[in-house]
Amino acid sequence: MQQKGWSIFFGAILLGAFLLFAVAPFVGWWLPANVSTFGPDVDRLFYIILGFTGFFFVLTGAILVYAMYRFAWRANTKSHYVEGNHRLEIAWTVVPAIILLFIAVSQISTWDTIKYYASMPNPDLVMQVTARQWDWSMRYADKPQPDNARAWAEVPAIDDIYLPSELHCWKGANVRIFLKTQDVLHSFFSPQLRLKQDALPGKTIPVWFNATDANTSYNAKTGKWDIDKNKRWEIACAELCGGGHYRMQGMIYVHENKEDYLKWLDGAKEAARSRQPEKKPPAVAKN
Amino acid sequence: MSVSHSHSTEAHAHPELGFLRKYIFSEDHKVIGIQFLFSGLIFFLIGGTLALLVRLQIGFPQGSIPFIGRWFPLSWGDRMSPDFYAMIFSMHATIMIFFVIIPLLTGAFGNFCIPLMIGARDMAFPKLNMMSYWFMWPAFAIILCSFFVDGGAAGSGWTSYPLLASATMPAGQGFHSPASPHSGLGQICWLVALVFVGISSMMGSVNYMTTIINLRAPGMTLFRMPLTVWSMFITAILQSMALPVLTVALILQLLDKTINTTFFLPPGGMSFGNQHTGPGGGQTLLWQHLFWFYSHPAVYIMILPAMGMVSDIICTFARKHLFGYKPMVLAMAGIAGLGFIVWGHHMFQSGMDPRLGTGFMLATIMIALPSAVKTFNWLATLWGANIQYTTAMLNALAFVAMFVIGGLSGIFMAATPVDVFIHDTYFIVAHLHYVLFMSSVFGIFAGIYYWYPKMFGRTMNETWGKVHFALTFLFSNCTFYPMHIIGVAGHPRRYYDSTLYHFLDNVQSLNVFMTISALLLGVTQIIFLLNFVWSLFRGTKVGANPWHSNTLEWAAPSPPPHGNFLETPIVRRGPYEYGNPAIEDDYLPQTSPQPSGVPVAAH
Amino acid sequence: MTETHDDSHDMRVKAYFSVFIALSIFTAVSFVANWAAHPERAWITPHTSFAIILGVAVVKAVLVGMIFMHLKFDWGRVYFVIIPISIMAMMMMMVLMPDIVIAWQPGQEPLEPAVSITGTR
Amino acid sequence: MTQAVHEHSEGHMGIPLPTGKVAMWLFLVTEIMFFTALIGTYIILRHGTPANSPHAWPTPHQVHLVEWIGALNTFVLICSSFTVVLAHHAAVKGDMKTVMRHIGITLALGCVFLVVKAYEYNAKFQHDILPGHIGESLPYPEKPAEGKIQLAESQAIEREKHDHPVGMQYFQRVKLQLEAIKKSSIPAELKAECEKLLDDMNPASAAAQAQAGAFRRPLNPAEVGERANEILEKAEKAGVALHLSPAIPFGNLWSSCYFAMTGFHALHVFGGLVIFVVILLMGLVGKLGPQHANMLELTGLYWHFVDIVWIFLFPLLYLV
Ligand code: HEA
Ligand code: HEA
Ligand code: CUA
Ligand SMILES: [Cu+2]
Repeated sequence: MQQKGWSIFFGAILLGAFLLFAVAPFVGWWLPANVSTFGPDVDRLFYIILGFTGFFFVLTGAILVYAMYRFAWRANTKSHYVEGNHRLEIAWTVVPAIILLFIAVSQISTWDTIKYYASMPNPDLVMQVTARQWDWSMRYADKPQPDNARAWAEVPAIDDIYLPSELHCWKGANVRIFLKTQDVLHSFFSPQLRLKQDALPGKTIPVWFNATDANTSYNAKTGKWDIDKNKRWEIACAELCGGGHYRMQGMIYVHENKEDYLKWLDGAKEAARSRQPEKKPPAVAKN
Repeated sequence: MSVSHSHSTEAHAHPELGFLRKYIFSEDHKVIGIQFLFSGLIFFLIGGTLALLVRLQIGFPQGSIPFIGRWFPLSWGDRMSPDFYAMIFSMHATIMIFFVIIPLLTGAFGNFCIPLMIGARDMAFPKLNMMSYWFMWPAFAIILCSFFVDGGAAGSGWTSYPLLASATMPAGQGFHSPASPHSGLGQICWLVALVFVGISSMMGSVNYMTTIINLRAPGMTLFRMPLTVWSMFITAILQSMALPVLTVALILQLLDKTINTTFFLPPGGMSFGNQHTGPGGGQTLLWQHLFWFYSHPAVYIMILPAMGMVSDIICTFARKHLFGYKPMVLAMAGIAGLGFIVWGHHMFQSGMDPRLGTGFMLATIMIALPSAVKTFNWLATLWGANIQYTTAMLNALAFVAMFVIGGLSGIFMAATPVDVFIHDTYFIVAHLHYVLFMSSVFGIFAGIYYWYPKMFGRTMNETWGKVHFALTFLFSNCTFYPMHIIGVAGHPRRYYDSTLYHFLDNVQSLNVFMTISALLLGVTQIIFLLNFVWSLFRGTKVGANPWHSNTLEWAAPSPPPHGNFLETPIVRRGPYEYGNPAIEDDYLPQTSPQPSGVPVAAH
Repeated sequence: MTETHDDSHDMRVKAYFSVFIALSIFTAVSFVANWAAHPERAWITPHTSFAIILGVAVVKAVLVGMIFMHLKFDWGRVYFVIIPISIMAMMMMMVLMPDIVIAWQPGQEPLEPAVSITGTR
Repeated sequence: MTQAVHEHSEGHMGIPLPTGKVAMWLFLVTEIMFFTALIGTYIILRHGTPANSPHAWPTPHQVHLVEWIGALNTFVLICSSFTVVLAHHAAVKGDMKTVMRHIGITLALGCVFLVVKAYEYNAKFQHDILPGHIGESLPYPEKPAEGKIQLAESQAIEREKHDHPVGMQYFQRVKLQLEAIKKSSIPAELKAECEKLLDDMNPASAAAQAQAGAFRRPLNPAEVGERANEILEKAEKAGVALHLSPAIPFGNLWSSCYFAMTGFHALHVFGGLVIFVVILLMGLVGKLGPQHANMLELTGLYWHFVDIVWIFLFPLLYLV
């Protein structure tokens, strides 16, 4: 009996593992909210894979535990003498092969949408984000679409607005970010936007997203833009970048519409202008 | 070309060697294997202790650990500083991978098993073999000393991505790094130590390949070799092709750090606040390519030997012929071959050309195929078996169960769009511990329990072995399984303190749970430690073949003398003749004469 | 010694010597090809010269391998080492090409590479 | 050094090659991958630099690399490969005297190779073409049109430090070098040129000139590089060697690759030479015999491999 006990032990642990995954979504240990246009695709693919792998997990686990139970040691018996079986080998090569091919092929178009430069939609809003130890320096042009955006990403213009770690955009806007780093590798990670991209020293990498939900509204009392308490969408850094890696936090502000965004932009410009003098690089004389 | 003296002339008349030659600077593959085993286990304790510190920090980010401040001035008083945290998880991973798993699998079991299992007297080049062990010592020394150099040991992850790892001040301004305090001397030590590990492994792999190619006992055709030997062979091939690339990468980074070359520094250099590197010109991404060109095959270096060993152990204790021997060998070769063209899956989000990502994804997902073949063959081997639940067998079965979990989580990450979300979250940490800890380490445990009698002539205590197994199996699942969940919730890895993030509020309770499990897991290992040491002196003595196994090593006495076999074994059949209905015993060693009435097997 | 070939020793020396001469000539050829493609002369295009030079290098390597390193005789016994490694070596270089060389670079984008180097000439 | 003598004693299985030779080939596999990684790195980095622009890869002339010296070294290695194979051949025939002679010649040729290499390295040091030393200029936006936005002269350098810190390192290096050159004895004309450059780099004197009416601003690192290159060119024509860091786009990367590749090759050559010395010593004490033909062949295999590596390094570094 002690022999068969082991199969139960294995079975219990594997069952526990299975149950944890089954329970997790219902106790809030699961994917964060999804507010990106391509996000549902990512989640769908995740569930497809979860389905297949879950199936194979249960299948292999069940066979293993059953075999452990059924074929536990009995004295004076012999095992079946088989060296193999060609048909079985072919079956369990071909069936997974088809499934795997299906999994692989189904990924391609979503990947294409998210990352290929050529398939990024025309931007409604362009910004440039420079990661550095340890914050995000967000640079906004004085209008949502600067002329020759790609060139603007390289050479700052005089009336740009810099904001540390605050990303502003509006609901439904195709946002393009030109991602750079000033020092080491960083990674722009927004769980809710299902977006992640490393910033690579020496390169400028285009990234895009389109948020489907807004979280920011104007608070007339304080005169500030407030984030909905239940919709705090953080930016995290997902590539080790030194001691401050864990606190390289940013915040995403999605305004209700373009008007709100422009209103915020005006305010930001105003604020920037009043900050200007101390911020300028060493004295500049105009004549 | 190193060199060996002939054993054929002195095979039966060994002059008594002094203690130093016999146990320290030994050229005997068994002693060298055991040396690797002991050093690997010692480093396992060090790496494991570091892991527990890592867990403590994540579970209780605001907690304090009194002794830390006393030992390591770099930490923040009683608490760990974030830099210190980076250092311990980097060194945890480095030690576990380069000083535990690889030395144990290829160094200890490779050395011990290969000559015995193919019926050779020793490795082809015993002196080279000895050197391969002693080249580990500079690495041991350097990696341990690096904890105490200025700035502390390396802290850029085990992957040591530039520029965090490689940024240096311009020529003549010392080895400080503007990027992180740990990227100065500590990083240099890391690089040098790994170069030594690499040289050691390279010597080993050339030796293994030559031995397996040319020193097989009469009758030991390639397709009569046990899977352990096959796996070691394929691993050695992987190593010999992949390691030089890592060596080059390490050397290039070393040059970047010491003489201001610019291989990984982009044009224009980089600025760190008001500190600046020298001029640049290179490509940051190049390191990742070179590193993963080695390190992806390396993860198979870290699993294939375990797979081979587990296959043999399963057959022995299932008392059953291996199901599908040739498909198993082909699957291993397939994993190895495919393993060379999938390295880009670690770089999907790295800024690599996304079109390459698609290609690497296809290759990566296909690597599940040979793994599937292996998994199903193991299961089929168990089907209809007569399983003896020894400790070794239990560990081997755990390997199978856990490898499936680890492998299946690999599919999520291989899928590029899903990886956008999953990359560098705890999902990856879960994956890598399922394949590395719960597969490779269980494979190693299985191997230790299995070959212990051959190594030392005594068995380990079975009862305590089973207690150790049960607790390890339980606690390791409790430690690592929830990592999948918090990974799905988006918990980034390498985070000193995740309580800063709103979206992670829910999962901190799981972090605490995992930390407690990990501590229990650590305590459990003490059982193993005591059992191992106790059995060295007090274990039950056993004869040559305690498990009634077929392979050649059990034909030699336990422990085998210098020169291994009293007479050269003649191999007459494959290694998996268990449960043959035509004979009385349920096993038929490879060397036994052909019993009458049994047709001679085809291979 | 396990040389199982049957040509006489003098034949071998002859073969060695011809290879030596061929190697020397080839070296000269690549040197000349480079010289002829120099912008001052431009007798041949840089591409032609590049092709010649690399072709010559490969031929030279094959000659050394085949004759000096006795691959001609040992091929049947070591090909299983050499073929995989050659594939691996070629592959490694080629796979890196698209990434480092063309990723996120002009062509798709309206601007020069992110960091360009200006004017010292 | 004796031979591995596991040659199928006791009817062992295996391929019909001496164990030593199998191991040697396997060792060469690791070496092939080693140099593949190095050469691959070079090719990739080189192609990763912007093509078809004036800022492409340095030409051999810019980095003082002389093609024919490389070709000469190629020839030297080819000769040595030839003599090694003759030595092995003689050993098979049992003619140990010839073996000694040929190994001796090989050793000498190997030394010649290293001496030539050393000469080349020395030239690099003389011209300060070393990793991290060479002027690499950064993207300088259009110079501001005179009169529009002008920096206060005395703060121009400060601004440079802020905007282009890495360029400033080159700036400082050249300054020190010029000061050293000023003190050395070179043609007056050149010296004047150097002094002028030094003066122009000095913000104080630039300011003084500006005071005097003519608008001047101190040079930025890119312009310093331009001037330094001009001076170097003149010095070359005059046959004077100046220790002055040039400005070469991607020069730092070039020299990194150059030193890494040729350095590791030279280390391998050196390793081969050590083996040859050992063989010669064995011969001198009379321990070398026909039984060592196998070892000579293995040595030869290694040496030919080193030769093949150079066969690729030479065109890649000097020609293409
Ligand atoms: C022993 C070590 C080992 C092994 C064997 C593997 C095996 C695999 N790994 Fe893993 N991997 C690591 C060690 C290992 N890995 C480590 C250490 C890292 C992290 C490095 C770091 O960043 O620090 C990593 C990271 C890693 C990544 C990068 C993630 C990221 O950073 O974003 C990816 C992505 O593709 C990946 C994929 C895979 C795949 C597809 C397999 C496959 O080989 C698995 C195949 C097995 C199976 C699939 C299970 C059995 C099959 C069946 C039961 C059949 C049926 C299944 C299906 C039809 C789906 N791994
Ligand atoms: C073979 C490899 C291996 C092994 C065995 C382990 C084993 C363990 N690992 Fe590790 N780990 C890695 C390889 C491995 N790990 C890698 C590659 C990374 C990635 C690093 C990176 O990001 O760069 C990583 C990262 C990593 C992290 C993520 C850190 C982060 O991203 O922030 C964590 C966190 O929980 C962790 C935990 C553990 C634990 C609890 C164990 C336990 O299983 C350990 C159990 C063993 C022991 C505990 C030893 C015995 C102990 C005793 C006998 C205790 C008694 C002694 C004293 C008290 C002195 N590991
Ligand atoms: Cu920035 Cu991590
Ligand atoms: Cu991988």
